[in-house]
Amino acid sequence: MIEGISIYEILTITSILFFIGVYGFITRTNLISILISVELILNASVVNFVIINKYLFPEVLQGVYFSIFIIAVAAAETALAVSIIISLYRQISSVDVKEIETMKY
Amino acid sequence: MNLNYVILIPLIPLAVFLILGLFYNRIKPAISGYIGVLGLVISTGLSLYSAYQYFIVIGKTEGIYQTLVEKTVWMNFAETLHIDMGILVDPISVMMLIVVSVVSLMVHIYSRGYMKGDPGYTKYFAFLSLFTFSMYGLVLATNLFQIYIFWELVGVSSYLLIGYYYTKESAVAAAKKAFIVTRFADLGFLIGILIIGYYTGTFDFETLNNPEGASILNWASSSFMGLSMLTWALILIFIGGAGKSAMFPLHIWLPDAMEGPTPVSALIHAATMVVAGVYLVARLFPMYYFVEEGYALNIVAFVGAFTALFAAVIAITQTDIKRVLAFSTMSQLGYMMMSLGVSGYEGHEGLGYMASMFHLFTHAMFKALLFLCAGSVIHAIHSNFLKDMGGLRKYMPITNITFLIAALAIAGIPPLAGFWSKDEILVAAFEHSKFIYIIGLFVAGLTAFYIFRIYFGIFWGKEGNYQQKPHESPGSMTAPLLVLAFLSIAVGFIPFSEFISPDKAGFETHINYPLAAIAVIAALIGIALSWLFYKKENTLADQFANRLGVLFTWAFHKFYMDELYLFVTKKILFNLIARSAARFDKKYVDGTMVGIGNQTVNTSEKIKGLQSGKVQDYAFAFIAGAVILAILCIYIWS
Amino acid sequence: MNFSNFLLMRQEIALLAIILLLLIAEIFIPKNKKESIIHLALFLFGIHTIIGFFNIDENSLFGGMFRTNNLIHFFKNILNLGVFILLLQSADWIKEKILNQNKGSEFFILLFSSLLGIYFMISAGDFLMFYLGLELSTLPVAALAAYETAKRISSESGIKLILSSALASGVSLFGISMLYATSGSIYFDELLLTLSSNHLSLLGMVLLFAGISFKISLVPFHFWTADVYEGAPISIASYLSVISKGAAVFILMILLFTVLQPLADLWEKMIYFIAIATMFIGNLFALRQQNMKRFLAFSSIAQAGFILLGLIADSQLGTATVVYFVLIYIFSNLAAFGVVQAISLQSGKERIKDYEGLYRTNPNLSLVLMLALFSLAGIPPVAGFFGKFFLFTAAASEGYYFLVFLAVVNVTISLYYYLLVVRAMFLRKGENPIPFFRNKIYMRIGLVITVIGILLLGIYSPLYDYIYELSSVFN
Amino acid sequence: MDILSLFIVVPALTVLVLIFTKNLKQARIVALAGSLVQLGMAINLVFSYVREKEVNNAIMVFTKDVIWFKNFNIHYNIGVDGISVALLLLTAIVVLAGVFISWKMEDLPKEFFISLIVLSIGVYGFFISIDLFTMFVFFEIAVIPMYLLIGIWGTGPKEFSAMKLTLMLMGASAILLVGILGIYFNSNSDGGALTFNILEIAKVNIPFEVQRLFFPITFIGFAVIGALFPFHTWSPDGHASAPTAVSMLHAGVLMKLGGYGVFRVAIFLLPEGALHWSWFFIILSAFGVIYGAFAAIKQTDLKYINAYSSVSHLGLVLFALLMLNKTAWNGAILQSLSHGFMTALFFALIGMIYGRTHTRDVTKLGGLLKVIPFISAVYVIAGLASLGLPGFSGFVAEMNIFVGAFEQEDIFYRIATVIAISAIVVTAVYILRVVGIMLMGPVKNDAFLNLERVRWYEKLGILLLLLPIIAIGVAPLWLSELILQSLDPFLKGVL
Repeated sequence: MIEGISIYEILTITSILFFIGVYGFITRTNLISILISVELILNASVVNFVIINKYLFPEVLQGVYFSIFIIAVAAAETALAVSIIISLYRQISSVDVKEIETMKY
Repeated sequence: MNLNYVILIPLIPLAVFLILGLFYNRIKPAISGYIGVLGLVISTGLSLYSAYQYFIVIGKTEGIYQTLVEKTVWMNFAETLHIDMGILVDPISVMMLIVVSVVSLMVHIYSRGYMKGDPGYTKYFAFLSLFTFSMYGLVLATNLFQIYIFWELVGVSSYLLIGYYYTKESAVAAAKKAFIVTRFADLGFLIGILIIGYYTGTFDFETLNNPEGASILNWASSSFMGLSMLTWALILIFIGGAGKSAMFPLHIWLPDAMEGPTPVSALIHAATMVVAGVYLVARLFPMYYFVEEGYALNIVAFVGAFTALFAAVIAITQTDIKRVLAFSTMSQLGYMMMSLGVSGYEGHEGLGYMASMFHLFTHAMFKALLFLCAGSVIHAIHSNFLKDMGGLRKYMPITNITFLIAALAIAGIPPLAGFWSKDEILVAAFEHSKFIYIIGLFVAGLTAFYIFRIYFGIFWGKEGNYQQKPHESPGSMTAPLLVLAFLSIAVGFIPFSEFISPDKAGFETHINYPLAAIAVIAALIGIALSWLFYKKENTLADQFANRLGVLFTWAFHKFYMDELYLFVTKKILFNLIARSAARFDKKYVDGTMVGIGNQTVNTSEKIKGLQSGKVQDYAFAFIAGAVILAILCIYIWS
Repeated sequence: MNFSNFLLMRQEIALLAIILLLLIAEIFIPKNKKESIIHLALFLFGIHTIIGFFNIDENSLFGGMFRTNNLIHFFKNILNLGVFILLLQSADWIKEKILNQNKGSEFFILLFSSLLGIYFMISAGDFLMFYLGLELSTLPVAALAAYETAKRISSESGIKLILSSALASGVSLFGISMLYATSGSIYFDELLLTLSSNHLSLLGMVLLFAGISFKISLVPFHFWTADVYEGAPISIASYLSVISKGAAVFILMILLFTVLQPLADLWEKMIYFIAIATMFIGNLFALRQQNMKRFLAFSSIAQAGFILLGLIADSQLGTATVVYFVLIYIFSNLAAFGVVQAISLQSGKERIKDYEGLYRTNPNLSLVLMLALFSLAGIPPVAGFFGKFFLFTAAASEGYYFLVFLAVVNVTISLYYYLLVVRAMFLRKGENPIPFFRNKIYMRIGLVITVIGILLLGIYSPLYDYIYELSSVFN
Repeated sequence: MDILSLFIVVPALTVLVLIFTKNLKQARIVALAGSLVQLGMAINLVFSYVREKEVNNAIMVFTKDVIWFKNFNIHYNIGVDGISVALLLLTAIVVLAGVFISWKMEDLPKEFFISLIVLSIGVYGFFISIDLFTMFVFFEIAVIPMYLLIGIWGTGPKEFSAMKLTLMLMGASAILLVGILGIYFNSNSDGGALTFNILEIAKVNIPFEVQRLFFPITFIGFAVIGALFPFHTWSPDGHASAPTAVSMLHAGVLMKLGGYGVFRVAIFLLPEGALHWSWFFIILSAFGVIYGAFAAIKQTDLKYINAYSSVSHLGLVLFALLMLNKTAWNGAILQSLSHGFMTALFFALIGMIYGRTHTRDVTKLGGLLKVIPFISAVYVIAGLASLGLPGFSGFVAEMNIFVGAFEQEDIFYRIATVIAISAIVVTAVYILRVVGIMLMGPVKNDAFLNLERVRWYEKLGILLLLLPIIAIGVAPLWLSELILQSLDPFLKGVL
């Protein structure tokens, strides 16, 4: 509970965060930064869960636990993604998203 | 007293046909000829015997000749409507039996000589038997549908026989033409049958022809475009008859039909099949007479009269003797139709009817004779054309004499057969309408003229230049000639009106001397003219022709009927309709179906860009889709 | 708590045990005998599959986080069977990998963990379990997609898969958070009670739906499919198209029919349009594919579209037909992928053009493929026809005749491109057709099982009746 | 094993045996044996049907009802009435003839015969089904082998034709599926369970709106395979590309599924819909009759000519079915049979001519009567039969149709009927045209002078097809009675 700040502001922020993530995902050309945008998207929902839990349903901590799990999974996800990116980098020595368009139509 | 053995008359030729047809290449030609003749001899014997039985032994009961019917159901349409197969024996059918038997027998015998050595000898006799069978069936038919069935069968056998020399393009074309033209006419016939079947609920001649029967009495019950439905039906049926009997304007197939072997022309296209139309009208005469005060019958009369004149005029100008005979046949058939058309029903009223049948009978004899003579001439010099002939009388005496007899007969010189029948016709016409009488008379004159034109052209005049000396035909050919010649003289003395009349009662006829005299005079004039023109080589004919000028050329080209038909079929039916139908089908109907397929493939080609391979586009699509769905869900649907 | 309850998780535990065993085996099996791990894995999983068919009583664990019932159990068995066939078909490929690149045993571990994730996902009782299952089922597959490190396209497909799936899971999480916000619980049965059609929960539902649609590859969430299938090893493509798609369909069905039941009228509309879009897009793209794997990818998208016709029925009939169809679909698609696998192993050829004249050299393979394609196209008497017909019946039972009409139009289109392959195999002679070869025993068993399935599943009606009885649980 | 299921089992067994055959010799022997047995069963069925009908007056006899999918109330439910008996006989004969005609099938003989027999399984099943679902299943089984049959063993643009044919027919069947589902879900309008059973559905009265909606769908779904204008375009290409036996089977038997289905399903189950829509489809079919005939005139490829004449003849079948009275229906069934035999005979002969002269272009042929008399003579006979000459089956059928069509008072029907009748003249034109150009006239090409005479198996095939044509034509009563007595149930709906 933060004094003077209602849930609406925070939810607005998280939504903005979410869409920043989306925007980044769509516009970035570097795979790593795309990955970071994904993190933003995930974090938006993490914050969501915590806030909703705190503000609306403080008696049971479902949201909080959920957020912890999300963070853990996100870490795994990132690790895997990075490893794949590296293996790609070994072949084409580039992490540019433009490089992964050989398969199309 | 039953006449069930009559059923054998058609069945025997059928058996012959089957034997010859199935063991086509196992039978020796000579044998097959004998088989054919033998079958016909039996049938002829039976026919004559049945005639004797019917007219003499059984005779009239309560004043009229009874109609004997034996039939069995062949197919059911509905509860009431069904096709029967059977035999109907009454004066005209018996009369026709005799005609068909006699002529067919003669032709069979004749053919054994005429067709000797022909590769398709057996096939030929098979077809002849098939035709004879079908013709018997037609004659003995008990109902409209049976007659239609055999009607088609004689049509097809005529097709087969015209196209007998199938390697000749012209023969093939002629056969096709004959079949299709008659088929077109049969279309009318069929529709007529359907109408009658629907409105009267029966096809049976007995029921239909009964003057007190429902089908005749309620003719006015249904009408279409101001005429009774039955009248329409009768007109349509007459179209069918007109097609077979080569009435104008459906006559164009008959001249070409001469492509067939000459005996065939004698049998089918002179004596028997072509009179089927006349027979059909006669068969339905009560209907024609009573329904709507004989509206349809008048049409018959005028069509007949016009055809008689039309054909006679053309006959004068033709140079192919078989075609001359063909047009003469047309003209005589027109005569018969005309005479039917002018006939009444009761007692002496029915003179025209009787006369028509009489003429049918006599005509069959002498016209067959004419054709067979022509055949023997052609056999001798291998040409159909007058220009190659002349002066044959000393080489072919028998042919000469018989031809002369036949010519006199058709010209209507007493006491030969043609005279009697023709005289009756003219009397009937005179009593009915002067106009038709005048036409008839004029035609009589023309007939005499053109027939003697070819007679003189063949047997007199300057000798054609023959490669080898022409010789008289073998006995197998001359014997029939003599028989028919005898008949052409004799049959005239049969008291026909005793046996045949519309009401089947029979009546007395007395020769009407003034009219007879006029007719004979007309004929003599015709003969005299042709004597002048053609007996000796001279230019009178040509001068005369030139005098006539355009009329002559038109007549010579048969008034351009063939050209007209060609135009309609080739230009309009084939090129305009058929081809456009074919193209339309390929281009539009099929095009649409194929087009749908191609369009699908094109679309898939167009939209392939969506799958751009850019992961970020995918992400955008993903988000966009989600957002759109969200908007739809939140703002539109709920 | 009473430990006998853990028997409910029997399959999960068994699978976990198998994974551990394989890890240990990985350590102890000497380098030169590595391929024997294949036999071990096959053996263990075979046992697991068979044991799976002993039934389990319906109950839930961990306060409803984990639940199971006969249908779920049955579905897990279906998946087991599918995976088993898949392993049989990919055995030779892995062997070759082990021999040449001395890697491959991890294949089983990853695959099994993904399957484990699927287990958890479909028997999840709340969104946390669902989410964990989802991720666990996706991430290993992404690793496997990038398995052929030597090939560039393999890594590409890996990246495409992981990025897209990360996005998808993020979106669905966002949606879940909204559902949580409206109802204050992440447990399905509690949500069911409190869920109402306010804007927030609608948005939540849509986002969640999008996240799952991604795995089923419904339009417009399908774009990753073709590329990933093409790049990934065939076994993985077939795993994605068969197992994970089937599981996703199943869980989506569970969510729609239970949790989101209150919003039924809305998501039915949603599915209506998505079904149309999916069928048309999938078919239109499949029309012009040259590569067998891409071709099957798009065909599988179209199939997903057909499946939605069963979902839209929202009734016991719907459930039954969907499960039935998924079962048949698994067999048909596995058969198709199996043949593709075999051929590409032998000749490395994957283009439709290379299949020309196949019948004259390898009649049996072509027959199998033809049966599979006919089954996918829905031509009697093979199973696919019955599956499709019943799906349409389900849709028609709710009066969606026009949707059915569009569907049958699509059936016709799809028939066209399936016949293209048949044409290549049977009608064409081909200038250099693939020479005759005999398959190894595992591959043959794998194909034979699928063929038997294709031929019998449809005709053998008691199966459907059984499924129908099971499907009562959700309605 | 009941008498009808044998029609599925025996061919199935034949296929099983065929799978193990090694070469052409074995394959054709097996196929021959199988189809001989089938013919025997069909003939036996006719007699036992007549016997059964005396004691048992049900709509369908020899019924057998095994529940299949109980939740959908789908049954394997079979039975026959006079119509299906006749059509089964037709099928058996044509199949046997087809085997004879493909006696020398060099390329992949085993597969060829297998596909052929599978096709026949579908047809048999279709004719004996009482259950809509089973019927539909067999319908598609019958259609799909055509793709391989045409695609592998065909000639000319075979791939295109095969694809076109398959897609159009399967598309039609797909539309049909909607119709069937529609009927199914309205089959309990007066209580009771949903059912696919035709006889059950015929009892309930489906609401008029439903009938109006689903009749066109069902009708078109079936009529496409019955070559209804404008959905006939698969047939010319398909026939032209197909191998002889397949053309025979397809035109002779498969296209009959259309008329039969229209009758048994669309008209029987949706009579009010039929009454409501008949005018529209009568226009289409009557136009198709005359149009097909005219289109045939201008074709030069023998198979195209025959295909278009099939369009015309089968248009007549649909036309008659829509006249909605017993006589016309009887005619329609007879026409189906007679067209089946005739067109099969035609294709057989065309196949033989093509096999000898290696061309199907009539303008290149000529004077064949001289060189191959038997084949040519039979061709003439077939032609005469096809233009409705008395003494052949075509005449009987057409007369029934016309008389039946005339039972409709209304002027519109009259006009349509006259149009349809006038086709007989056009038919004569294109038949005689072919006969004139191809068989008669001088021999155009010296290569023809030493053509191989007809072989024994060809002769057998021909006679097999020729005899029924004549038998029906000469003594139609037994057959038309067989059919007529089965028509009453259909009548009650449309009165």
